[in-house]
Amino acid sequence: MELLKQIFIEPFETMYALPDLLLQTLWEGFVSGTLYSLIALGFVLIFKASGVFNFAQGIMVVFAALCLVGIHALGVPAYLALILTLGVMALLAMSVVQFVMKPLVNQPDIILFMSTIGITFILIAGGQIIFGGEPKAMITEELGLPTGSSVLEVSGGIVIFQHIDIAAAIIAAILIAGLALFFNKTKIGRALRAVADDHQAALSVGISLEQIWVVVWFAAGVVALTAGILWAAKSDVSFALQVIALKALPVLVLGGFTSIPGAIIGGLIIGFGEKLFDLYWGVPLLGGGTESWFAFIIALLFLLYRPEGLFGEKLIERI
Amino acid sequence: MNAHDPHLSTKFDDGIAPGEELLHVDNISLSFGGVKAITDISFDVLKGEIRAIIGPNGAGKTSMLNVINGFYHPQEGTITFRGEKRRKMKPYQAASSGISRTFQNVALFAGMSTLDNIMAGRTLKMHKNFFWQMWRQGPALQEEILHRKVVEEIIEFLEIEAIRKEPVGTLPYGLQKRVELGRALAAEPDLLLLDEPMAGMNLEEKEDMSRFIIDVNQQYGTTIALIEHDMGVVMDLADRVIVLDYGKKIGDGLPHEVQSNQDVIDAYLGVSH
Amino acid sequence: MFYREAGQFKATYEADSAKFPIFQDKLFIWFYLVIGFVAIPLLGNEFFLGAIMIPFLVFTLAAIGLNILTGFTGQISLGSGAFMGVGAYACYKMTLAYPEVNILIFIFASGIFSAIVGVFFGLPSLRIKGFYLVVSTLAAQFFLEWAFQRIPWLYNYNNTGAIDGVSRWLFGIQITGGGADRTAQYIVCLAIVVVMTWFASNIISGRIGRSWMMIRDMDIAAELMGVRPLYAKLSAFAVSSFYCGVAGSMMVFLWLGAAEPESFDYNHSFEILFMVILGGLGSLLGCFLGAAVIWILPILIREWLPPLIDKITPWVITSSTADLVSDIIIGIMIVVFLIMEPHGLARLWAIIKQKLRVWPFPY
Amino acid sequence: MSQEDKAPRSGQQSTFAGYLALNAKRFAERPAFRHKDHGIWKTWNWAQAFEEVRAYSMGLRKLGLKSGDKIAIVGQNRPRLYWTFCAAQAIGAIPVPVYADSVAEEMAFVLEHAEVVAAVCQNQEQVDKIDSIRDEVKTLKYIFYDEPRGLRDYDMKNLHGISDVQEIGRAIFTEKGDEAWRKGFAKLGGDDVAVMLYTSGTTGRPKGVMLSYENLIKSADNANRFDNLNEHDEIIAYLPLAWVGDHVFSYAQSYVAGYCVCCPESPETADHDRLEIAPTYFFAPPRVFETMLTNINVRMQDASNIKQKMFSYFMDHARKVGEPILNNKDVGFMDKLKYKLGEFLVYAPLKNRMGMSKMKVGYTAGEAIGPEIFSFYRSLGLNLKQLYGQTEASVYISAQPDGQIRADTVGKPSPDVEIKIAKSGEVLYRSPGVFVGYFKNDKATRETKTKEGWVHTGDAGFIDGEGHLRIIDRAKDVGKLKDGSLFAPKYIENKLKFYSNIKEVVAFGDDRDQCCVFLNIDLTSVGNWAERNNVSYASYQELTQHPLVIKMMGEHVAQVNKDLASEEMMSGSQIARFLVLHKELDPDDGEMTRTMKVRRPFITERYGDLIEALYDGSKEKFIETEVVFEDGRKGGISATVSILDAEMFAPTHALKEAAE
Repeated sequence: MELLKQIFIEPFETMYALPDLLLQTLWEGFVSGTLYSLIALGFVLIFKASGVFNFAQGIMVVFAALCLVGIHALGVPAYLALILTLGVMALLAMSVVQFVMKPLVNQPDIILFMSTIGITFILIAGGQIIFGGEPKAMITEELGLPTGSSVLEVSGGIVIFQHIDIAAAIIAAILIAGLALFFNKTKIGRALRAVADDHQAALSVGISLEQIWVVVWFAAGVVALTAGILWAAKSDVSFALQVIALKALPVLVLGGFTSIPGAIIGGLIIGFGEKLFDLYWGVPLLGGGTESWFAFIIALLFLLYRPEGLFGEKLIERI
Repeated sequence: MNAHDPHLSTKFDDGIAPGEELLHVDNISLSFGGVKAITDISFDVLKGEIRAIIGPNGAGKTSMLNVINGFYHPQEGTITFRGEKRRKMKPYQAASSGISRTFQNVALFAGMSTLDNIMAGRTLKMHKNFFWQMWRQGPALQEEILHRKVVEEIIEFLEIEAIRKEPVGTLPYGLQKRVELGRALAAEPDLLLLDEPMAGMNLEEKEDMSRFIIDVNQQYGTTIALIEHDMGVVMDLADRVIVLDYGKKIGDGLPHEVQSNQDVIDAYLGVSH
Repeated sequence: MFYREAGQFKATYEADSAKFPIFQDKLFIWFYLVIGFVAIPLLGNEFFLGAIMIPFLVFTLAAIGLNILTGFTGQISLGSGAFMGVGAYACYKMTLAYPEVNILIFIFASGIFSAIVGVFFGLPSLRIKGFYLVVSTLAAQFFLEWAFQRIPWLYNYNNTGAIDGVSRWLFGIQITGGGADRTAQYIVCLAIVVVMTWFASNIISGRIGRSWMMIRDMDIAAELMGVRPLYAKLSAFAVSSFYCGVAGSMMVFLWLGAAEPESFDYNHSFEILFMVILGGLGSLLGCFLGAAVIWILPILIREWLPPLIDKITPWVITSSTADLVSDIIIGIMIVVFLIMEPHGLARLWAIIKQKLRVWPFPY
Repeated sequence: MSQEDKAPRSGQQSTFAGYLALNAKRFAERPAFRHKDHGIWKTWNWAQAFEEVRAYSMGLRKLGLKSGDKIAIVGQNRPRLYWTFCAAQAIGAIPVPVYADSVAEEMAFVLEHAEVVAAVCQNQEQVDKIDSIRDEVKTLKYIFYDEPRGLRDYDMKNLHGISDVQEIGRAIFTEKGDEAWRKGFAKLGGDDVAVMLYTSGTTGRPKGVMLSYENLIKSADNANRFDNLNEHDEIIAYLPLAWVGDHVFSYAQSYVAGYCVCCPESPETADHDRLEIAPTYFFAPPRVFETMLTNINVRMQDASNIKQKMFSYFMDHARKVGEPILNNKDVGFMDKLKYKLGEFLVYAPLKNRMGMSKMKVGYTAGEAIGPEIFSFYRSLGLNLKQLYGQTEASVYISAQPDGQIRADTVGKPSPDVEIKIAKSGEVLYRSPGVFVGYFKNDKATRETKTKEGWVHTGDAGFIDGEGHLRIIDRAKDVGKLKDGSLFAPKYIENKLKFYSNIKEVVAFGDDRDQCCVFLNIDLTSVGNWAERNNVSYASYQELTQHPLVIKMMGEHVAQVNKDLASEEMMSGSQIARFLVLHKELDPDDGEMTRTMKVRRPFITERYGDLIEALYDGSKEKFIETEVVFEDGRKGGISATVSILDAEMFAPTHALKEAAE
C-alpha cells in the first residue's frame, strides 16, 4: 500500500507542491531531448541512405568535439578550427566509405553493423591517443555561443535557463529543419532516398552509391559535431559522452529507424521522461541514477507493443 | 536387413481415405492496407490428388498458399483442414497439423548442409528434451539416428547422395530446389504445398522435378497443392486445376476443361478487364 | 598434408555424425587435452596461469555463450557482460548464504539465475529482430549495471561496493579467495570449459541446435517447418546467459578474486562480441580462437610495444598507450575480418584444414 | 612372402556356393560385402553373407527356378546382385549378367538368346525396361528386384522383391534345414557352366561365353596366389557386372580368397567411396587412370605457384627414383631421403586423395596404357601392373610379375597359361581358364577354339627378348598402306591418346595411300585449357573447331609422327592428315561399345563423307549427324569440320644408323 502510494501519488504531490522544480526538470529534459534527437538524427541519416546501423555515431560526437578542442588548443582560431574539424569529419566520412562501406557492399546488415562497432573501437582508442583521455572544456565563448543564464521566477521558486541551452535548442531546430529541406527539396537529397529504396535502381539511373555514402556520412559527421559542441558546452568533452550518445538508440526505437520526425519526438520523450522519472520516482524509490537505463527500458517496453516505432513503416514480410 | 528399420515407404496415413476432402477453403479474402490480394476464393483439395493453382503474375497464388499455411491471416473466410475449421493460425501450428511447403525463392537454411536441412524437416517428429540433447547419448542419439535413417531414405529417393554433406549455399539452383522438396517431405506432410517448384529450371531439371513430384504423390500418397506458372507442366502433372487472376478465381476443374475455359485463355493472353 | 582419410569409412550413423569423424582430428584433440591438463599445469608459472590461461578460459566460456545466441541463433546481444555479472553476484550471494555447499555447485547454479534474467530480456526478441534487439540487450546491460551499483543487498552491504571471492576448498585445495592455488583454479576452469564446450557442441548438433540455426538462417521457413520461435529463441537466450553466468562466477571466484560493478560494464560485452566476431560466428572453435586473440594480443602488446618503441624511436609510450594501440589493432582486425572473412578465424582454420585435407590439391 | 602363402590352400572347393559355405566357417567374422547405403557402409561378414545367399537361393528354388535355368542380372554393383550369382549357381541355375545401361533392344537380344527364365533387377527403372521387352523374351517368367522404391503398386505377375524371396527361403530353412540345398550344389563343379557372359564384341551380335566352375575357380585361385591376395584384402566393385573382369575380381577371386567386396553408393559417388574404403586391390581400365591423372593435373594447375613448384619438383624426383625404389633397386641415400620427404609432402597425400593409400596391387588392362601415365602411378610407389586378358580366358592370359614391370608389355604368361604366336602374328593361348564354348554358337566356338584347346585372341603381338608379351593391335586391323608400309591403327591411336587433350582417335590407312585420323578432344582437359587461355566457346562443337584447338591437335599429331619416324616398322605410316570430330564418340549412338571401344566399321560407314574428305584433299567438310539423347530422343547436329595436313618427318632411325 505504502509502495503504491509512493508510486502513484507522492510524485504528483511533489510536482504540484514545487512547480519551479517541475518546470526546471522539464526544461532540462527538453534540452537533453533535443540533443538526443540530434544524435539520433545522425543515425537516421546513415540508416536511411545505406541501411547501415551506425553504432559509431555516438563516438563520432565525442570525436568531433575532441577534434575541435584539440585543434583549437594548437593555437588555431576557433572558427578556423571549426572549419578544419569539418574537414576532418569529411576525411573520416571518405575513409569509412572507402575502407569499410565499399568492401562490405551487399553484405548482410548485421555484418555492416558489426563493422561500425569496429570503427567505434578505432575512434575511441585513436581519439585517446591523439587528444588524450582527460576531459576538456569546450571552447564555447570562442565560438561565439552565449554563456550565462536567465532566471525566471515561478510561484516562489526560480527556474534557471542556461543561455547555451536556449542556443542549443535553436541550433538543433535549425539543423533539423535544414536537413529536412535538404532531403525533400534538393536533387541529391532525393537521390539519397532513391538509394535507400533500391540500390540497383539507383545505380541504373546513374547515381553513384559511393558519393551518396560520403555525403551522408559527412552529414552525419556535421550533426555529430554540432551535437558534440552543444553537449560539451554544458559539461565537458570526455569519453563518458559516448555512453550518453548510446541513448540515441532507444530514441530511434521510439521514433523508428527511418523517420526524421520520429527521431525528434522520440528524443523529446526520452529527454523529458528520464529527467522526470529519475527525480520523482528514481531518487525516492530506487536510489537514483536511473537515467542510465530508463531510456532503454522504455524502448524495450515500447518494442513489445509496437516494434516498428512511432513513425516507422510497417513491413509486410514476403516469402 | 531393413525389415525393422523405420521406413518412409509406408504411406503417410492420416485417417482420410483417398478422394475424400482434405482441405476446404471457404470465401477467403485477404488484403494488405486496403489493397486486395485475394477476393472471396473457395476451393477444395481432395486427399491424394495433385491440385494446381495457376495464374499470371500477381494473381494471388503465393498469397493463397501463405494463407493456407498460416503465414498470412485472411480478413474473411475460413479454412477447413482435416475437418478442423479455422481462420487464424500460426505457421508452426499449420506445420504441426500436417502442412508442409516449399518456397518460390528457395528458402533453405543456407548455413547448414543438405543433410541438416532435411533433418530440419524432421523437427516436429523429434521430442527428446534438452538434457538428453546435452549428453547426446542414449535416447537423444537413438532419436537422431532413427530420423537420420528416414532422412537417408529421402536422400535416396531424391537421388542427392552425392551432395549429402555439402553446404546447401554452394549447390546449383536445381539441386537446391530438390533439397527443399526433401526438407518438406521429411515432415511427412498430409498436404504438401509447392510454390513454383519448377521456376527458373531448364527443361531437363523440370522433367526431373515433375518426376519427383509424381513419385512423391504416388509412393507416399501425399496430397500436393502446387503453384505453377508454366501451363504446359501443370496440364501433365495436375489432377485438377484452379486458375486465379487478380485475386479472383476464374476457373476450376480438370486440366483440359480449364484449358478450354475462355476466361482463362483471356487471362493468359492478357485481355484487359 | 597430415590428413590421411583414405580407408576411414563409417559403418554407423553414430560414427558418421561423430564430432571428430577424422582420425587425425581425434589425435589433435587428445594432444590438446594433454597439453591443457598436464603440460600447462606442470610448466606454467603464476603469471601465465593467472594472467593468460584462466582469463582466456573464462572469456572462452562467455564467448561460447554469446556465440550460441549470436552465431547460432542470429540474435545480437550487447548484454553478455551484464549476464556475467548476474552469475557472479548470484554465486556470491549463494555461497555466503550456504558456505558449506561445494562452490562448484554454485558456480553452475549461478548460471541458472543469469539464464532466468536472460530469458526475461530475451522476450522482446519474439517481436523484434536485428538492431532492435541490440537496444533490448543494452537495456539489460545498463539496467543490470545500475542494479549492481545501487542495490546494496547484492554486494552484501560492503563498504567498497564490491564483491570478493570468499575462500572455498575443493578436495582440500583452496580454489577461491585470497591465496588460492592458481594451478588448481586453472584446472577447475579448464575442466568446466571442456565439459561445457562438449555440452554445447552436443546441443548444437541435435534438434535444439538445429532449430536455432533454422531461426538464424531463415526464420520464416523455420516456423513453417514447425519450429516455435518462442521456444527456439528463448532457449537460446537461456543457454547463452547460462554460459555467460557461469563464466561470470568463474571470473570472480577463480580468476580475479573480487569484482566491482565496472567489471561487468558494457565494454566487456563489446570485448566478448569481438571475440565471437573475430573467432567466428557459429563456431565453437572460434570462441577459443577469438578469446585467445582478443585477450592475449593486448597483453603481448603491453609487454613488448613500449620497450620496442623506446629502443627504435625517440618516443616513449606508456603501457596504457600500448593498450590503446591494441584497441586500434583489434578494431582494425574486426573490420578487416568482416571484409575478408566474415566467419572469422574459425573459417580461416576450416579453410586451412580443408587445404590440408585435399593437399596437394587446392580444392 | 612366407612359405604358407605358397602352399596350396586348404579346402579347395568345386563351386562358389561351396566356397561361400567354407568362408562362412573359416572367415565367419571377416567382412564379405560392404555397401554404402543410405550414407553409411553396411557390412555383411561371410557368415551373414552365407545366410543371405542361402535364404535367397532356397527362396528361388521354392518359387520354381531349377537347374539349368538362366537368370539375367541387370543393375549396378549391389551386394544383392552379387548374391544372385551364388544363389542361382547353388541351385544349378546359370546367372547371365547384362550391361545395365544397354538399351532395351540390346537387352532383348541377350535375354532372348540366353533363354532367360528370370531377371533380377536393381530397381524400378530396370524392371520397367525388362517388362517392356517381355513380349520378345518368351522364356521370361519371373522378375525380381532389389530396391522396392516405386514398385509397390506394380501389379505384375511373378514380380518379387529379393527380400521377399529371402523370406520364403528363411521360412523353408527354419522348417527343413539346408541339407537338401547343400546337396544340390555339392554335385556341381568341374565343366558345369557357372556363368554366361555376353561379350559386347566390336562386330556383330554379342556372343554368350560359357565359363565353367573350373575355369573360374582355377583362374581365380591362380590369380590370388600370383598377387598374394587373401581374406584381408578389400576391393571396390564399380565396373559393370556383365564384364568378365568384374566377375572374376569382385566375385570369383573374392569367394576363393575370402576378401571383401565394397559396392559404392552410386556411380557419381564412386570416386569418393573409393576414398573412404581405400581398397587394397584395385582394377581400372587405362581410361580411369588417365582421367584421374588429367584431374590431378587440372587441379594442380589451379594450385598456388609454390605448391606447383613443389609438386613438379617431387614428381620429377619420383620419376627418377620412384620406379627403381618400387622395384627394390638400389638408389643413393640422398635420393632415398628426398623420396621420403616427397612421400610425406606429395606422394602419400596424393595416394590418399585417390583412395589408393592401402593399395597392395592394382591392375590395368583392356587397352594399352600411356607409358607416362603408367609410370606416373608407379613412381608414386603404387604397385600398378598390366595384364592381358579376355572373357574367353576367364580374364588371365598374361600379367606382369612384381619387379618386372614395363609400360609397353603386358607381362609374362599367367600361371598355367601357355602362349604361342601364330604365323600371322596372332596371339594364341591355352589354359585351364579357357571357356567351354559360345552359347548356341558352335560355329563361332570352333572358329575361336582349336581342337587342341588353343584360343585365337584376335590380337597381333610378339614375345620380346625377356619373355614378355607385347600386343600391337587387333590382328585383323593390322593392315598395309598402298605403298606396302605396315599400318597398325591401334598403335597410332594409342600414341595419340596418351595426350591428355585427346580422348579418342580413329586411324584409317589400310589399303589406302596414307594414314589419316579422326580426333576427339578431351573436354575436361581442353575445356580447362580454354578457360585458362580465355578461349570462349558456346558448345563442344564450337570448341572442337576453334583454330587454337586445331593447332594444338596439329602439334600433338606432329609429335607422334616424329616418334613414328624413329621406329623402323612404323615410320612409313605417319599421319598425313587429320580432323577433329565435332561430336564425342558415344556408345549411345553405337559408335563405341559399352566398354568404350571404338566400333570401327560403324564409324567408317557413318562418317564415310569425312573419310572421303580426308583423302580428297578438301580443307573442310560439312557434316550432319544423328544423335541419340540420354532419354532416347533423337536429334541431329551438324558442323563444318576443318581438315588439316600434318607435319611429317623423314625416318630418323635410318639417319641414326648412318651417323653411327
